[in-house]
Amino acid sequence: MSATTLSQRPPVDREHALFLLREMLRIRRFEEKAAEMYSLQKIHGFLHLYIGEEATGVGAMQAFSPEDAIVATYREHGHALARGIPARVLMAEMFGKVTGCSRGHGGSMHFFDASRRFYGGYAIVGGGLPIAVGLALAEKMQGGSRITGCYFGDGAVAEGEFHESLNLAALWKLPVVFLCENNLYAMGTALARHQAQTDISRKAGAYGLGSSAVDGMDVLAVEAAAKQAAQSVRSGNGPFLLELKTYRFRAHSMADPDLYRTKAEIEEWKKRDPIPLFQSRLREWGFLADSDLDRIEAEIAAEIDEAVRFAEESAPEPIEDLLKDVEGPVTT
Amino acid sequence: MSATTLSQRPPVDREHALFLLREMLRIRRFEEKAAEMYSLQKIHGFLHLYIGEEATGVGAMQAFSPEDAIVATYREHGHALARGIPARVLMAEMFGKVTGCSRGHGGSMHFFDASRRFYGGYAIVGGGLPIAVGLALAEKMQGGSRITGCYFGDGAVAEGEFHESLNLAALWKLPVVFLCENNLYAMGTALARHQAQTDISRKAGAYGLGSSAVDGMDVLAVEAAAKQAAQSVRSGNGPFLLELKTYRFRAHSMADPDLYRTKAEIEEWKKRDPIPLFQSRLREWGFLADSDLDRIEAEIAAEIDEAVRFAEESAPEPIEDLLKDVEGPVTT
Amino acid sequence: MTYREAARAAIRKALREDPRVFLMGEDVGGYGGAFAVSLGLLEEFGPERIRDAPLSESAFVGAGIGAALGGMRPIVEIMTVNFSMLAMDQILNNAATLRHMSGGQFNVPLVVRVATGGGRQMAAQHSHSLEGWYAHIPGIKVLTPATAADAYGMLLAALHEPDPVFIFEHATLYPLEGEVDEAAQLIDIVHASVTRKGKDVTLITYGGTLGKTMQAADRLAQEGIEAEVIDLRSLRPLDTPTILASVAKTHRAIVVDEGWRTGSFSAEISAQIVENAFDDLDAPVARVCSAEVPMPYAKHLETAALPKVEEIVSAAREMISRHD
Amino acid sequence: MTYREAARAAIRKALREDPRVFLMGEDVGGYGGAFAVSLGLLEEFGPERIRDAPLSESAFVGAGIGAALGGMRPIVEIMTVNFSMLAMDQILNNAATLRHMSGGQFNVPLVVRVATGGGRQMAAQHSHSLEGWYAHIPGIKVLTPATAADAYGMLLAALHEPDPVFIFEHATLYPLEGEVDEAAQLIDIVHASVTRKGKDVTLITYGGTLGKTMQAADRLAQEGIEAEVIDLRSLRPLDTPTILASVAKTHRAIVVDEGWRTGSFSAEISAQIVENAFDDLDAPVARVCSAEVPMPYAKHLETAALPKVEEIVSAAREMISRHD
Ligand SMILES: Cc1ncc(C[n+]2csc(CCOP(=O)(O)OP(=O)(O)O)c2C)c(N)n1
Ligand SMILES: Cc1ncc(C[n+]2csc(CCOP(=O)(O)OP(=O)(O)O)c2C)c(N)n1
Ligand SMILES: [Mg+2]
Ligand SMILES: [Mg+2]
Repeated sequence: MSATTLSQRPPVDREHALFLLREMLRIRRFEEKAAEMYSLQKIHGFLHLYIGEEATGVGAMQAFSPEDAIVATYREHGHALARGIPARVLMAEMFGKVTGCSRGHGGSMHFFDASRRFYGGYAIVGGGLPIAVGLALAEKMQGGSRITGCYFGDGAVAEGEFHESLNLAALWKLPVVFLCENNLYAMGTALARHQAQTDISRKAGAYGLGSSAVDGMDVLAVEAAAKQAAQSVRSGNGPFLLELKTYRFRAHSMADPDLYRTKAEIEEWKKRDPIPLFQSRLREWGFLADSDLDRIEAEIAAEIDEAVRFAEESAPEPIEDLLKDVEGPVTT
Repeated sequence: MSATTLSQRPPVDREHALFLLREMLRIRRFEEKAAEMYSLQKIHGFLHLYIGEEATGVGAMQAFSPEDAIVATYREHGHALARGIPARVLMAEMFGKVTGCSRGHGGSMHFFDASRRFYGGYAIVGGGLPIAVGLALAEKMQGGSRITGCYFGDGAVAEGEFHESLNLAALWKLPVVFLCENNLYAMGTALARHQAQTDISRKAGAYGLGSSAVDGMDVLAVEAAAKQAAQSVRSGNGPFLLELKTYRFRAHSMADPDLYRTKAEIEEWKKRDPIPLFQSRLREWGFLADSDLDRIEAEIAAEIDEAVRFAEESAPEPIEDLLKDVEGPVTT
Repeated sequence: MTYREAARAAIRKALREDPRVFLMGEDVGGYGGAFAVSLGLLEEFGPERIRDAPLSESAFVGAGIGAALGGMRPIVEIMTVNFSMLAMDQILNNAATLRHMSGGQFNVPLVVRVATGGGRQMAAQHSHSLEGWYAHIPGIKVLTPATAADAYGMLLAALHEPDPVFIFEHATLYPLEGEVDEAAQLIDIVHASVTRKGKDVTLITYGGTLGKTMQAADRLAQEGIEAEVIDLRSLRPLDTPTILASVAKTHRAIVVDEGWRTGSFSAEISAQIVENAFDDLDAPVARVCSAEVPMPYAKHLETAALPKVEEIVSAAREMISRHD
Repeated sequence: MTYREAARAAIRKALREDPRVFLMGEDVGGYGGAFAVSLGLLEEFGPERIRDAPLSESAFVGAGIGAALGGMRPIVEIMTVNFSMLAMDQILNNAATLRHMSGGQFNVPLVVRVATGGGRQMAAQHSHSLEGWYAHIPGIKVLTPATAADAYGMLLAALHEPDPVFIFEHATLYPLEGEVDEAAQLIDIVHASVTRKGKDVTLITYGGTLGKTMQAADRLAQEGIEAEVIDLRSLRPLDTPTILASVAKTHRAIVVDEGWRTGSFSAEISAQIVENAFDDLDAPVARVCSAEVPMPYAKHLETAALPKVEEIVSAAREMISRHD
């Protein structure tokens, strides 16, 4: 263990730091397994990996209590895990099983969990923002104090719904934290090729709302920025736009040949992989020994193996139930 | 005639000044007549009067040459007249006659004139902006130097299409002047009740494009600002957002009981009626005598009387032609 | 009271009785509603519950979905169906899918009111009749009140549904008078009603064309043809049994629908009759619909484009004579 | 070549031959197209003509309309029909109306390519089949190439049309091989084609379900039932005469359509057959469509929701036995 000087005093306690590390690692390992399961054709359809972006999901989620509401995108494995949805029901969902978090109806893009106020998994880019605004509106009208966190990508910023939603939320001072995970690409389109003005947090000015940007590879910085944003929202200042600057190491989806960027660019960013980055800081602070890491990895491996087993062994929904969840019973 | 000191030297020559006045008066008288014809049930459907906003339409139109393209809204009588479309074909259009500028298919909201590159009259709020972007794109791809002027209201600023269109135009550096006629209301909804941040020209910052705002009751100021905006666009700097601050004296449409604002507010604004305002400056500069005004008014009255007569006497389109203009001949 | 007043009375009653209910849309407040449906409600309930929205159809319809998820009972007003295209993504991809997509965990008790239809010289961008598109979407209900009583009753009933309900109010109906029982229990919203009994031919319609169809039935009666008129009331779910029972009796059916003919909902009704009552039919099902043209402004052209009483009458006449 | 290569070859040919043509849409450039249709075109034609657009469906479809007005011949790619809801206002209210609304002064020579359909476990927001909605809109054409030859030929022909043409490419077709004559003249886009001759029953379909329908016809042939298969190719205009000619021969018709049953375009086809060939029919027109459910992800549920070969076969069997 290296000595910790005053100026280097860790900004977190060890327990929380290890928790954050574990959460990021859980996501990483979960997704590596998901990719494997996709190759084995256990998982189908679209699979969008979050690898490289774990710090934004995990860091920002710390700003929300279990009572708050979360809205996410099709790239939401990380958000769902960080929200506390068990890996097994997520894996089962991707296996198309009835034990999945959406009974196998949604797959990778549509995770839902009512008990954790995880409102999904939206696969139309920008489509989740109005939903988040509405959740916050309901909360405000009911006089509650819960807030809504809404994750979306840089690509969504170009959509009209981004604009309409931010204006609406700001106009009505609704308790939403807009969390833009700017990974510099919307599918194959680089930020500068889809945004005339590439500084996303600056767009908040058009709606007169508070905003900031943070290094999305630094989980502690993300956590701090998100907590500040959430604090501002909880204080009744209206919504806040937080830009999380990150990068995805994998292709857009398993179907993407990743032709639009250079290997060198990816390698450069991998040097800032949020997990090793955080690990080395933890080691510096004396928070992490090899044995800790081994233990954490082993626990995660067990969790994920169990998730796969659970998914594998679960039953599919009976075909007779195909139409069961389309509508509730007519009241009148 | 009062003496003109150096500091008061008129910024325009008399001929052009009288032209501007005449244009504004033509619009005013045309619309007063249209309102009358509506009461007489010669005109039906929606009729949105522009009265009070003549300086923005006339002033801004001076920045465009006949080769440029114009896109407008359902409140486009002023733009159409300022563009040079004869009053008679506009009146005939509202009378639903085949001699109308759209053969009676469009009515008040859908004036078109291909020969004057007047691309319409769009009645879905915000719907004209992407069209303007596309016209500018075509021009740029063809290597031409013509620009596009796109009028819309403050209400349109809330729509997603405003955001998407400005981003697209800025991203591709397209030659469009976005002309926002901010009359402080979207139907009955005051600006501050539909915009979280009410400074419209500032919204350009989100797209990194040039913008300015101008007193839309001052026709010369509007003309100057529009020419500057157009100049910037012609120089290849990409699009420009010009906010024209104005006010409508009449209700939103003939169907509007105008309950959402006070009489006092309207009266206050009427003190800044762009026509008397400009007239008194013209008189100050010695550009306008009573006899000039009488002559102009008489000429306009004759023009409009003739327009009504023309509309009245024109034939309706034969019913057999109902389906004629739905599609062109199939090529293959 | 008028259809307009009936819709207003229902909204008022809902607002009074259920604190979760609120009305949201463009100009529902200060302006009093584009069709004056909500006139006076702002004064009674204030701007939180009579909530003027910016011109942002996608955002405020989506916010309605979110608010419904969050425990409210929003009534969203989309000023006209023409503008609802801007919210179509939220409607089709979110409102209609959330229950199923979430494996039944969530539901969206949202009511959306939409003015619809032509006939007022509003031209090509303000005259659509697209209820049939909505009726294609699983997961939502599509109601088309044709009377003041239904304008009143359907709204209240819709607020008790667990899933999204779209109520299409034909704009020409607002001034029409009708009986409304404000003390009645919640009404049935899933069954069609037989508005006129007859034995010779079944005229099937809904919403804005019920009046024309009733007029046609009157005219036919003068000629000795007894038409049965069915007001569908709900397009989704569709009350096929009521249609089939009538056709079993009359052996002839004409569907009147203001949508453009090709691909309008009239086709679905025709197809269902044929599928279920082929042997009952003495003549092919006929349709009276709008001409396939963006609605022209000029009155004579608009009239030519819309379904006409005379067309219904002659379709019935022809059908009967075919049998002779 | 594959259907994908055929679409690409047509785009390339158009780009080479007509300087007014350009391709615009999300990820058509650097990514090569979500379905790899435009792979390699950026390198050949550069970013001006292979124009990546931001996620702004309404703006770039509208810009396509404007560019067409301005003298270009844009090919706009909407990545999938699911996202086209965001552009529906521009399509319905501008693209389709401008010619008529302007009294014939303007026209919009725009081609829009849209991937459509389910079957790839893409779940509730990525599996729609909404061609039928488009086919309801006067002022546009709706083409549904089911073969590589049509993927190639229809695009080139569409670029010669004076009005908007929507080309729906079913995403499951892209890898399929087919003959393409790259030297051929412009093909006919308004007529249906009889893909298999038969005398016992007419199977009518288009796009993504042509393959299933042909398989069903094969199976039926083994049972001694000779099915005639019609590939509609164009939904708007609809080639009703070809349908009627076949029904006059077979006296039976089944429509196969991947849309949700209620309100799908299959209903229109059924209605037109009944209106025009009632006396030819030995049995009611039948429909094989998708179940009325937001598309589930799980394979077995998705398969259950989509039209199946077995359903077509048994619908035909039943229909024939009815006659016996
Ligand atoms: C409205 C819409 N258009 C297009 C798509 C196809 N698509 C899926 S993800 C994506 C890129 C989104 O980029 P971004 O918002 O930055 O999120 P990221 O994938 O980078 O996390 C696109 C174009 C879609 N799902 N929705
Ligand atoms: C998309 C859409 N939503 C609603 C309407 C109904 N509507 C017509 S004009 C208008 C207000 C527009 O205000 P603004 O853009 O400021 O223009 P102004 O009328 O003041 O000139 C509204 C809500 C519409 N035409 N289009
Ligand atoms: Mg991104
Ligand atoms: Mg305004």
